[in-house]
Amino acid sequence: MKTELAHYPKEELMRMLTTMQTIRAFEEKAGMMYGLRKIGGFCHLYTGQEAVAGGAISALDLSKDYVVTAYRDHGLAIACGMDPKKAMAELFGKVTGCSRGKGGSMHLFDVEHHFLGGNGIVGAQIPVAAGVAFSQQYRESGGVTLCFFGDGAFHQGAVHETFNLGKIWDLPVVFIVENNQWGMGTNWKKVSAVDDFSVTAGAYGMKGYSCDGLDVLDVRATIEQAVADARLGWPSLIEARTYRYKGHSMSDPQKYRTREEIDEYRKRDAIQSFKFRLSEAKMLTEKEWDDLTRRIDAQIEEAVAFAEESPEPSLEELYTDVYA
Amino acid sequence: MKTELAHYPKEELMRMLTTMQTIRAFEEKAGMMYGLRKIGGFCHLYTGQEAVAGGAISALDLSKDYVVTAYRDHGLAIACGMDPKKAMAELFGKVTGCSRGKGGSMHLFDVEHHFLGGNGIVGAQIPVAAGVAFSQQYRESGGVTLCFFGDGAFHQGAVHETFNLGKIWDLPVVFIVENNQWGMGTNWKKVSAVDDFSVTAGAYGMKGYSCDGLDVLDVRATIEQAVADARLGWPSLIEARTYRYKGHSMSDPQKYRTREEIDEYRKRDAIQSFKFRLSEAKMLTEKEWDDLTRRIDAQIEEAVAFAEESPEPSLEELYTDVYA
Amino acid sequence: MAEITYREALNRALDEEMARDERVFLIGEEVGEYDGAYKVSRGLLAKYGPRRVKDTPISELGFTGLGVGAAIAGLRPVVEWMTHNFALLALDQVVNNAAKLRQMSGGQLSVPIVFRGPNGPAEFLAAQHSQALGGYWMHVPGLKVVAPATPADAYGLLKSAIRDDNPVVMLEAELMYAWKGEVSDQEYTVPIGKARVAREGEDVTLITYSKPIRVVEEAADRLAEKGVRADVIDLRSLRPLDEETVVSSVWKTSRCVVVDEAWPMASPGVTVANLVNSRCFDALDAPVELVSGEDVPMPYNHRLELAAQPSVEKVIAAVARVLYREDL
Amino acid sequence: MAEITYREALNRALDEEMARDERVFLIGEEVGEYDGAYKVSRGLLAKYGPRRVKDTPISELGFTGLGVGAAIAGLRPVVEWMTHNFALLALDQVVNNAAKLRQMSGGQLSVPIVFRGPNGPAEFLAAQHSQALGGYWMHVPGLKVVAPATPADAYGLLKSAIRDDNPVVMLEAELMYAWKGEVSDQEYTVPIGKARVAREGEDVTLITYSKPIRVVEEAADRLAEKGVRADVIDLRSLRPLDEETVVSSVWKTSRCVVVDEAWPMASPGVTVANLVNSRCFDALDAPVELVSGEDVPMPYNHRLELAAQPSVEKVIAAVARVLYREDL
Ligand SMILES: Cc1ncc(C[n+]2csc(CCOP(=O)(O)OP(=O)(O)O)c2C)c(N)n1
Ligand SMILES: Cc1ncc(C[n+]2csc(CCOP(=O)(O)OP(=O)(O)O)c2C)c(N)n1
Ligand SMILES: [Mg+2]
Ligand SMILES: [Mg+2]
Repeated sequence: MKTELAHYPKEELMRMLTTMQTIRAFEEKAGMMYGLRKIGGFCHLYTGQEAVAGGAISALDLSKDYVVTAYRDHGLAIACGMDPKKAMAELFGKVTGCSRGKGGSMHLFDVEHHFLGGNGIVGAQIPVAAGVAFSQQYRESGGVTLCFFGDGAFHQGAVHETFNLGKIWDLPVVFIVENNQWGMGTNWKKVSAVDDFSVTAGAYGMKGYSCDGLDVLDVRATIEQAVADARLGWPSLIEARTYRYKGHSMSDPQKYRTREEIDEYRKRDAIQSFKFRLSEAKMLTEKEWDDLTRRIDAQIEEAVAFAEESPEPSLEELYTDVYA
Repeated sequence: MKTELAHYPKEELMRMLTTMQTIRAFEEKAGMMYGLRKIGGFCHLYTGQEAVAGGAISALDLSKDYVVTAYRDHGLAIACGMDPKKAMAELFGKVTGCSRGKGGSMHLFDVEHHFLGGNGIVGAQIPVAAGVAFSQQYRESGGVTLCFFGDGAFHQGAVHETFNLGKIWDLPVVFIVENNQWGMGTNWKKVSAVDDFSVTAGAYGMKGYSCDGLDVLDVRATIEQAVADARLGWPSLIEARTYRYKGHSMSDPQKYRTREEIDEYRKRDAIQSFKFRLSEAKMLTEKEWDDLTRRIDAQIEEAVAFAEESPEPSLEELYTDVYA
Repeated sequence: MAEITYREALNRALDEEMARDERVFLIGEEVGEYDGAYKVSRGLLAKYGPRRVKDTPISELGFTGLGVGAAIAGLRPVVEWMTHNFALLALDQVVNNAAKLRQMSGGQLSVPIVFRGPNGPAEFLAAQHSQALGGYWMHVPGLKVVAPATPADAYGLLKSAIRDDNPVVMLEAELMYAWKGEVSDQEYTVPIGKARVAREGEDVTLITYSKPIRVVEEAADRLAEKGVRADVIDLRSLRPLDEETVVSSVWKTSRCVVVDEAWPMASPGVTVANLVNSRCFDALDAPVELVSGEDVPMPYNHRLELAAQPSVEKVIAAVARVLYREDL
Repeated sequence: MAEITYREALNRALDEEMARDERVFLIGEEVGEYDGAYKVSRGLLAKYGPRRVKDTPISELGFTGLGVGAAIAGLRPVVEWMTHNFALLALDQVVNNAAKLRQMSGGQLSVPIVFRGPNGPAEFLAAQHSQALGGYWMHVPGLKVVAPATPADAYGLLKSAIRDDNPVVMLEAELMYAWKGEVSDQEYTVPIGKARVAREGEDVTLITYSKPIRVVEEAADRLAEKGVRADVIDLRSLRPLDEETVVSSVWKTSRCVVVDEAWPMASPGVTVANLVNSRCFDALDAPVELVSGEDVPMPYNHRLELAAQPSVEKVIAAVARVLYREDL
């Protein structure tokens, strides 16, 4: 079911478009920089999944809400408002990075923008997110925590323990499976007993929603509803069906899937189709789009230049930030 | 729904009655021996839950089927055919015990009778049981594994991981929650998001059954069905609603529940009501019952004498059985 | 000054810190309605209510991780593990999150959390319930680890742990909860990272932490009867380790026995033994002796169970070896 | 005799053992269709099919425990952990079940299972993915722990591990998979519990295991240029530990440096250092030096990452200290 454009003011729509396109541009540049060995190790790009971050985060009030995710974290960090400079510098391992060059791609954090990472152990962020929600409830802050994880993560025990805790304690948390259909080289259907994660909600007395993770407005509307519920103490589970265009991480040869499968999804590209809808509705001209992408490209270039020019942490930094 | 007595041959019915009464007598004696400090540490009695072991194990073919459970293991060990002598000697820490006095009450094992313990870490036996089933499938033995765990254990992550593995690999396993309504001092409803564990099966594409864990024939019939399914590669989840009469372990003051609650359940005592049904149906005379209990009491006395007279392991045993 | 139990000392510390700081809460299995599996939290639910004393399902990974999340988001959780044996299920959350979130975020996050519960063997509990697992926490940079051996230290160290802005793991012991000792009526804290010299002597240094302190003190008494005066050091903290107190004692005595109920390899005991062997190399008259738990899973049978643990006899025999004496 | 990689050596061992014994199967994340996250299991799915090469969901606790169950019920599982970092989620199944089921059952059960995967830092992976966790396994009686440092040992030790009736944990390393070395075309096994003397020398003993062997060998080369001849011992097994090979070397050299990429406390390295300090007390001319991983979570930045690990320079500096020389 398509959510009407008219449901949102134009600047809201433009904000979502901008977020998605910023993520796309950032990720494409990060991929290039990886190729140039400016970035090392595991680097998990978000390309293809932009509508999830774009739609979900736009539904929040980040003065009180929080976001927690796994290692595929660039997109959500940017959506929360992390300066792409700090993100790129972190990928470069520079001391100006959000985590002072100590975390790298998998461990972006931005406390100021309520983005709490950036966790490399599959599923380990799920109880942590519930704890953040617990704190919100305890402090009566009125805030909600969005907890993101992958289709692969779904089978971790932490999921079960946390869903149950979330429900019995009425935590203001929304669990979101970003089902990009692959957990590394494993198709989700091969390892899942069910073909719709949202039905699992019933086993915890939670509401379960599915949404089209390639349709930013569907994500937005679904998360809005879930966030409203969570504010009342009703946690829920959302499956956002999406797709990643790139390998699992930069080093993945991707023998497990076909070019055709990727192309099929690229035809439904979240950004392109949203742009198309906006144009159709006469809310976006080609000129506006060009201006937007140019502005974003410049911002990302600037981020790269910043990262490039920034210094590495000094050797003394080895022993800092370990203890408070 | 009551299963008809007529559904089973008399000797089968008598076997179930005997099993239940043997467990009851064993446990009452074990409790006494604990009071006399012949037994130490944690000792979790099965009293009240006899119909679960009596009904479930009678549905198996122990030439190929296996049973795995937690630390509240005396009842299931005996139902599988463990000699009460070996069980009692183990509780006494004697070298003639099933585990040579090294395991104690929580760690009964009887490989010959396909009873694989006896696990003290709540929930840890669940993946192990799936592994036993995996071996049965791999070896095409035709066998099935019954995996028992408590209502408290249900919230462990291992449950989720194992249910999923069981289903995606079509393992010949039956998961049985012995819901005795208390996990130590915690009422199950307080910590569970749902008030019927069997509904959880749906989250794994498994069948879920509930049965009356105080009605041995209901347990029997349900497990029979589940075992038949499991032999075809369809795992399932069964909730057997039951009750424990004694404290969680021998040292539990039980302030968390009322005398009345216990009395209420004692009125529905599984052994007494089964006995009553058999008498009503003229399948059991008072004399037969007296003979039976006398025989069982003698057997248990003998077990105590055996345990009492058996030697302790020698000090050299400290370093044996550690490595093969 | 009142004589109270180790259990009461912990309870008082919890109570005072909860009263002092609204952000402190207690979470774990049976901590509330049951008053704690070992009654450490007795009365706290009644006093502070279910918002601040949270009974959990049996979900160690979940509630430990939830504690970590609450800590990075402004609260100060005290996570009770019913025993450290069960905490192995939650180890990932401690090692990979609590100990690392500060560093991985470049110092943006703090993780002010306490993980506590009984550690080490009690009685008749067999292999899965009788493990001294302090080495698993001591190994990990980013954590602090404390192991009080007296009611006074239990009180003072728990208060320090709760006030610390880092994750602190605390090792208690089931059999210690009933131990009695003097605890000042005045409020105080014990600094993390300072050992306690439990008694002074010139002839040999005995080093331990947590429950074996009683074995060590009894051994020291018996040795004193034979004219051997022991310096007894109760480490109190395993991380950071008070190297100076240890080293300066052995420089004085030239002989050292380390007593640790953990298994011998990759353990706290072997770490301390090596510290002494290395840093007191020129002072030592004999290699350091380590009296550890025997290198086996704990048997249920009580005689074997006792044989698997450090004993007064084992400590005295080790002292005899470092003194090259056969008459002890 | 062919020169093959460490990866190929493991692959060949797996292949041969699966061919030899129908009960052997491989289970883990991405071991099948993906040919292994690090391609160790390349081709095995194609050859043995999905019954014997099981791709799992990301459920470390579940599939590790499932392996334990299969092992007590007649099979011989090889459990691949994508890395040891993730195995912390499964630690309970290894420590509380695999290591203890035999003893708790009074010898009724055997647990013939291998747990294996890369351990220790690779490159640019930051704190959660760069941990050398061998101490967690070495600590535990009931387990065996092996850590081959060459293709020849990788082959021979994996075969021994699979044939062993006990649970064996194997430490590999991502950066070692591409290492090349001679491996006999003939079938052979390497016994668990025997160290390898990688080179002989009289002046100092260098002891290590796993990946740091290259750092140690390069340090030994550089020392040789300065006339310092090192005995280099590659432990190969951490549990059981080949004490005799270690001790007899140090009795010869009187000087010892232990190199271990794990953190320093409660670690394999400190265990070995203490062994030498204690058992070679009368032979040592200097206290044993331990070159460990720095006591910090691993930083992402590459310079810091390198600084956090043992290096040739650090090893040479330690050798200089044990030789009391300033000219190295
Ligand atoms: C506990 C753990 N196991 C395994 C890994 C290795 N690993 C990293 S990402 C990944 C796949 C995760 O897939 P999914 O949850 O679907 O997230 P996606 O990468 O698709 O965003 C695996 C197996 C890990 N980091 N942590
Ligand atoms: C992992 C773990 N956590 C906690 C405990 C302590 N403990 C032992 S039994 C128990 C309650 C279990 O309840 P349930 O699963 O309902 O089984 P029941 O005792 O009722 O048979 C607890 C908390 C344990 N043994 N293992
Ligand atoms: Mg995915
Ligand atoms: Mg129960």
